Amino acid sequence: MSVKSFRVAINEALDHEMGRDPRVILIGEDIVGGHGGSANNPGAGGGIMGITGGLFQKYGPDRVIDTPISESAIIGSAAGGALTGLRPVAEMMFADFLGVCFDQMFNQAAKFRYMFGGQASTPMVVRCMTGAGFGAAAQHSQALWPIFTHIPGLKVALPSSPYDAKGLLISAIRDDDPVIFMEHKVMYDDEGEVPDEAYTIPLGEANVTREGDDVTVVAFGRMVQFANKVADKLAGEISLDVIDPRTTSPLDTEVILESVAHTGRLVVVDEANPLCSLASEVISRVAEEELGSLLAPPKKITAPHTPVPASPVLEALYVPSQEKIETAVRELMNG
Amino acid sequence: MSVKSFRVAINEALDHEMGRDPRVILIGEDIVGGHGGSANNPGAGGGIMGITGGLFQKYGPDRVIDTPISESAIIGSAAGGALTGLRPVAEMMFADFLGVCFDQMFNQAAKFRYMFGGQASTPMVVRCMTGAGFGAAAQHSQALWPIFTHIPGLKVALPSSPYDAKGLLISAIRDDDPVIFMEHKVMYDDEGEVPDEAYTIPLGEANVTREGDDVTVVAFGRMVQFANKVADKLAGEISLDVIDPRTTSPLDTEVILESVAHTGRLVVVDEANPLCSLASEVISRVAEEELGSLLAPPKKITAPHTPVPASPVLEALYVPSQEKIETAVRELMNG
Amino acid sequence: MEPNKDQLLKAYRIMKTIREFEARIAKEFEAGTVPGFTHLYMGQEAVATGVCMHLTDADAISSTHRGHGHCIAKGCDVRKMMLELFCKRDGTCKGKGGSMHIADISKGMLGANAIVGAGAPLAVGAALSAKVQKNGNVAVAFGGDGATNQGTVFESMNFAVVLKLPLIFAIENNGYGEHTGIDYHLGSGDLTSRTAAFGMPAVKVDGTDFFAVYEAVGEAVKRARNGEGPSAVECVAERWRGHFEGDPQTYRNLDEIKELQEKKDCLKKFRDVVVTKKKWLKAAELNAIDKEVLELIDSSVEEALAAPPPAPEDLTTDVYTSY
Amino acid sequence: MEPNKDQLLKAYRIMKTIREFEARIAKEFEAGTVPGFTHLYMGQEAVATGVCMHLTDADAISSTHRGHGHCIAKGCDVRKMMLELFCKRDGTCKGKGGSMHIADISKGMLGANAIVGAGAPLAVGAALSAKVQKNGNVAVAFGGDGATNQGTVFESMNFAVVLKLPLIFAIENNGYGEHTGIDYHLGSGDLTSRTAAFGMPAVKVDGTDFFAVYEAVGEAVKRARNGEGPSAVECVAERWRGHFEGDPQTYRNLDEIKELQEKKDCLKKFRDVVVTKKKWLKAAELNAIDKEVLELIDSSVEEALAAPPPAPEDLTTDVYTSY
Ligand SMILES: Cc1ncc(C[n+]2csc(CCOP(=O)(O)OP(=O)(O)O)c2C)c(N)n1
Ligand SMILES: Cc1ncc(C[n+]2csc(CCOP(=O)(O)OP(=O)(O)O)c2C)c(N)n1
Ligand SMILES: [Mg+2]
Ligand SMILES: [Mg+2]
Repeated sequence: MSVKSFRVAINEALDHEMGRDPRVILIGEDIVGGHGGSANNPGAGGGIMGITGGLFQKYGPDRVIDTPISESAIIGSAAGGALTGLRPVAEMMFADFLGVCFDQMFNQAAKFRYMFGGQASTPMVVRCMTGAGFGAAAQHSQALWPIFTHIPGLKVALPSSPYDAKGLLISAIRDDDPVIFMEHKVMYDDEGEVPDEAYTIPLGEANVTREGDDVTVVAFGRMVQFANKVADKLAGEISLDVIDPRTTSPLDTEVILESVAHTGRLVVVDEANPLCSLASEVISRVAEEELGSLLAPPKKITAPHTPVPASPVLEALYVPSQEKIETAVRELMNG
Repeated sequence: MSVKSFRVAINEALDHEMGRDPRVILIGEDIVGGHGGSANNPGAGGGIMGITGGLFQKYGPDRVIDTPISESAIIGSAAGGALTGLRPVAEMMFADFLGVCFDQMFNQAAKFRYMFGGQASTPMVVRCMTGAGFGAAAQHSQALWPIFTHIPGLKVALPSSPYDAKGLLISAIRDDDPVIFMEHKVMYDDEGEVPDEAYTIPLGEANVTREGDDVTVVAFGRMVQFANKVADKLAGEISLDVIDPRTTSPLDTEVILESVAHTGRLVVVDEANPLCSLASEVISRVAEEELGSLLAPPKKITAPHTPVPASPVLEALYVPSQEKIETAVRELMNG
Repeated sequence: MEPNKDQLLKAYRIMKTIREFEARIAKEFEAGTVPGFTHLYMGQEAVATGVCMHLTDADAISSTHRGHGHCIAKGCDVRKMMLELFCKRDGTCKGKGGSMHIADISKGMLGANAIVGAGAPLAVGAALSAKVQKNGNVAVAFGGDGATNQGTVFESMNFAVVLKLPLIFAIENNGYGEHTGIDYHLGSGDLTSRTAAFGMPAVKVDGTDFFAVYEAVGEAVKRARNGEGPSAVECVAERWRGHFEGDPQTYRNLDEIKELQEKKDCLKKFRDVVVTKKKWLKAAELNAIDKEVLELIDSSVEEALAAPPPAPEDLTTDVYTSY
Repeated sequence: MEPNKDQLLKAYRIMKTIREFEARIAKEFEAGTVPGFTHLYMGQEAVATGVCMHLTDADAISSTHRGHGHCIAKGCDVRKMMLELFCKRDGTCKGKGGSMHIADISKGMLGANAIVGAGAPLAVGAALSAKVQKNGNVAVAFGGDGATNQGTVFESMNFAVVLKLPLIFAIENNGYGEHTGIDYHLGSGDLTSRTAAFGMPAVKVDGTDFFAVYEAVGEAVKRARNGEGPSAVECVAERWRGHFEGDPQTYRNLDEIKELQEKKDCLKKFRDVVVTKKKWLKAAELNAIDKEVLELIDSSVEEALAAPPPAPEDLTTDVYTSY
């Protein structure tokens, strides 16, 4: 156990699983370092964010594979590879690039098992960067987990800490279904305790990051950090039950419903766009199942229904903030 | 005014707008008849469903354009054309094909206006077939409007009758934003009164197809027909307020909230998959805004979280049914 | 690389099975017993056969919406296929896939595919799998002329060359993509040279001539197994039926088809070579196969018609391995 | 098709403006005043310039993540561009687009684009628009070597040939796609011949030689305006900077760059031709431009640094024309 960054936690998860299972391979753009694993290439940087650094050197050119800029072929490689004995981990760099390879995920990998009547399993992971806060503008900052969550056949993991990143990624790689693994780009340098050895966090089990009695705050991904800070700030005054679902598909509604049954108040915080979002999903489930427990109307804190602006000033307003969470919590207590 | 099919209603809308505005062009696979408008081609069938029949003969090869099987180039044609003076109507045949050209819609057309600081408008329509009930299986039967609704910058129309199809399509073509126009394939032969002349139905205005006091039923697309039938069947016993939002983006929540304020009971019927769906969206809005009016937990009737099965037996179970709507309504009244 | 007698009999049996399977489906579709969309392979039988005769169950193929022939050639159980086309519970895919998604992973048949061009990236994946696992397997991406204009197919071609994958692109030029003729949809005029420009050997053969396909693909498979990378074979074999069953084909002069059936029937041409010209087989041997095939198809259809549909609880199974 | 004196002065001014714009952005980025991702065009100035000198404001271009040079060459206001790069309210895109989405529709600059390969289909649309409206306009799709492996680009090539669109593919081969060398990512070894195989004229030129680019693109634009369809010009001009600012370039021998700056500097080469060899212009004329350009850049940056950011209410405007 030692303090490690989110980046290192991911690298360790990949390293553990590659060491453990020869069927695990990595494929993506520049993940070796840009020259596809010529053994004498001096700079194998491990992708533009350095996440896969060192793995090519350790596992060689057959298992860490640089590709042309052809995302459909990358995801196809993973999906077709998964049907034929591999457990590929594809890197899509930015989740926003899903647009050029969406079919391979949503009509192919996600649906094989069902279309083929249970014959197939498709053990693959697609790692991608998500989220705003980097000044990366409309096409490099999106959340997009609502879209993947909507699609039957996919699983979606959304780690909020280095510890969760490692454990969820190991679970995702060992899982026999296609998993979209979303890494918030602003969190790569976040640090936290991460065990050196391999460990798993089950997909579909929420984590209660703060226990409390007054207001349930369901937060996704990076927003968990904000919610925790608000909980800590308000401690003694208002007590928050902060729930990090950790995966949006499967979504652990049980923990959420139990919490709302206890607190009677709900805030959902998500940096994705609002329409047909996880925030809507969570609130609708609570309305269906725990209507009687609600002491006040639930509150949604999401990005607005707009693309992500380039301007950092606007971007800061785009992303939900601790202030907004705090205000919502106070309104619920006073309403 | 005369009785016309959904198919004819759409053809008429296209015809009116092409006649009215030379900037309106049609582009897609086989929409001429497969040989790209060689004037002496005997069979210009107008697409595999015959929707665009006769338009090539009337408007010629520059305005009704057959293409290779290259959906990204088709949607790019529409988006790039829209930026440079055209008002293209692209046909994507099946909405399911969005996967191979999703980027052009969600990162390009949808975001131009915002990314370019309001300089651009992108007047384009993407027509596509949606929905189950045709035995067309997992990759030709999807609903997908939740995905498009999630994306800021897109508008989404979902006509439930021949009358609405014509009026909404004319509005969509005259609209300066990109509109996804979703035609339910099972409805092409539905008939209804459709005026001969051009008329518009505003995007974002719900239609109350049945007025009632006991239960609000919000239904989307083809499900409106089912909801109407249930309303008619239960008339005298339970009185349903059936709301057809007609567009899912913008979504007319006002009419829904008013109705629920009046009835206190809500059923949402949607043949899309359930997670992060319009059903979730509607229920969450009601919970946020009209919690106090709800006499009972709202109910969702959607497809299950599965791909669409090929078997017609299973497909019939997949799609929400009148029976399910009736049961939900009765449960609400008895709960 | 001449096929031996067993192989000839096998090839004939496959082609004949495909022909009769499809002919019968056409009838059943008209009768309304087969649900959904169905695209038939008649006229192209020699392609799937000439390709798959080189493959083992461990080799993988990705297929298309017009996939019945690929299934049969790859060794899928015809009875289970028939059950699947009728969407019955004991079908290859439990009735959940139907004609457009029929698959048999155990036979290396990675699925018909209702998205044009989507099979190519999947075959890339299968070929990559073989390369990584160093098991000597190869993969074949079947795809139509129309599909070659889909971005995914182009990407797959360059990708396979860059990674030197054991992959064969079996391009079936049947003259049309849906209603659109290749004379219209192909800007370059020639598919084989466009493919070769991606940096792999590409040849064009008569797709109604089993021997031509067999030979060209044999070379390509040999290269692939030797670690020499991908190749492409364009097989020209025009479509006998409409794009899908029910297509009125107003875009086509129907006399075309009569002529094809006279001059471009792969079964006739095969018989002509093996019985008449080369005298490798006797007509009686082939006639016996004809009879067996017809019986197989008949009994398969009978069985399929009588078989039970999926059970209601099947609706929600097989989405995930765990959830 | 030799440029006249005014054109020569204009070309030089554009190239120099791009060079200094980028050099200054590099500094500002390091200083932390420019937010987001920035990809610089240094080394490739002659390409955008040689292309856009043939275009009017009514002609459209689609651009890439490396789009500043395309903007300047297409006539976008440098002060407003600078404001945009600093994400200020009076920028070309009100500070909402930034470096990766900078656009000026009134100038026919349809936007930088952060999705590799996405510009090509948009240029197809612009070219189609010109064809349908019969206004004699043309469109140019700028795109990198790496982008040519994206399916959208291939689709656009065939599509443009089939529809005979007035479109020019300006392919900028700068040796790398991100960290990946073209020696690795291009299966065919040669980009121009792969492009030509789509059925259009394609030529390869030295992209650091303004005159070579200007001439080749001139031919292509003429063809397009004459209704003869699309063409492609591969312009070879290696990247001087990292992929994005901040890229440590560990994958590259940095001596490469020094050599490029000595031997492949389009400005030096241009001066060499017009001042030394052909004596079309005097050094003093160019030096005067240098001075003006530096002043323009300096004052633009000063203005941009001092300018106000977008107002909070701007966050939710410009999503729709009506909603
Ligand atoms: C992405 C996508 N676009 C369009 C279609 C509709 N479609 C189905 S088959 C087909 C024609 C395919 O032509 P080709 O590849 O030549 O195969 P063939 O039908 O001739 O066997 C089309 C356009 C589709 N299924 N998927
Ligand atoms: C679809 C997509 N894939 C990957 C990326 C990440 N990316 C940004 S620029 C780039 C390299 C592009 O190379 P090239 O086309 O040669 O342009 P250059 O950067 O050399 O100008 C990559 C891979 C992206 N932005 N979009
Ligand atoms: Mg074909
Ligand atoms: Mg490059």
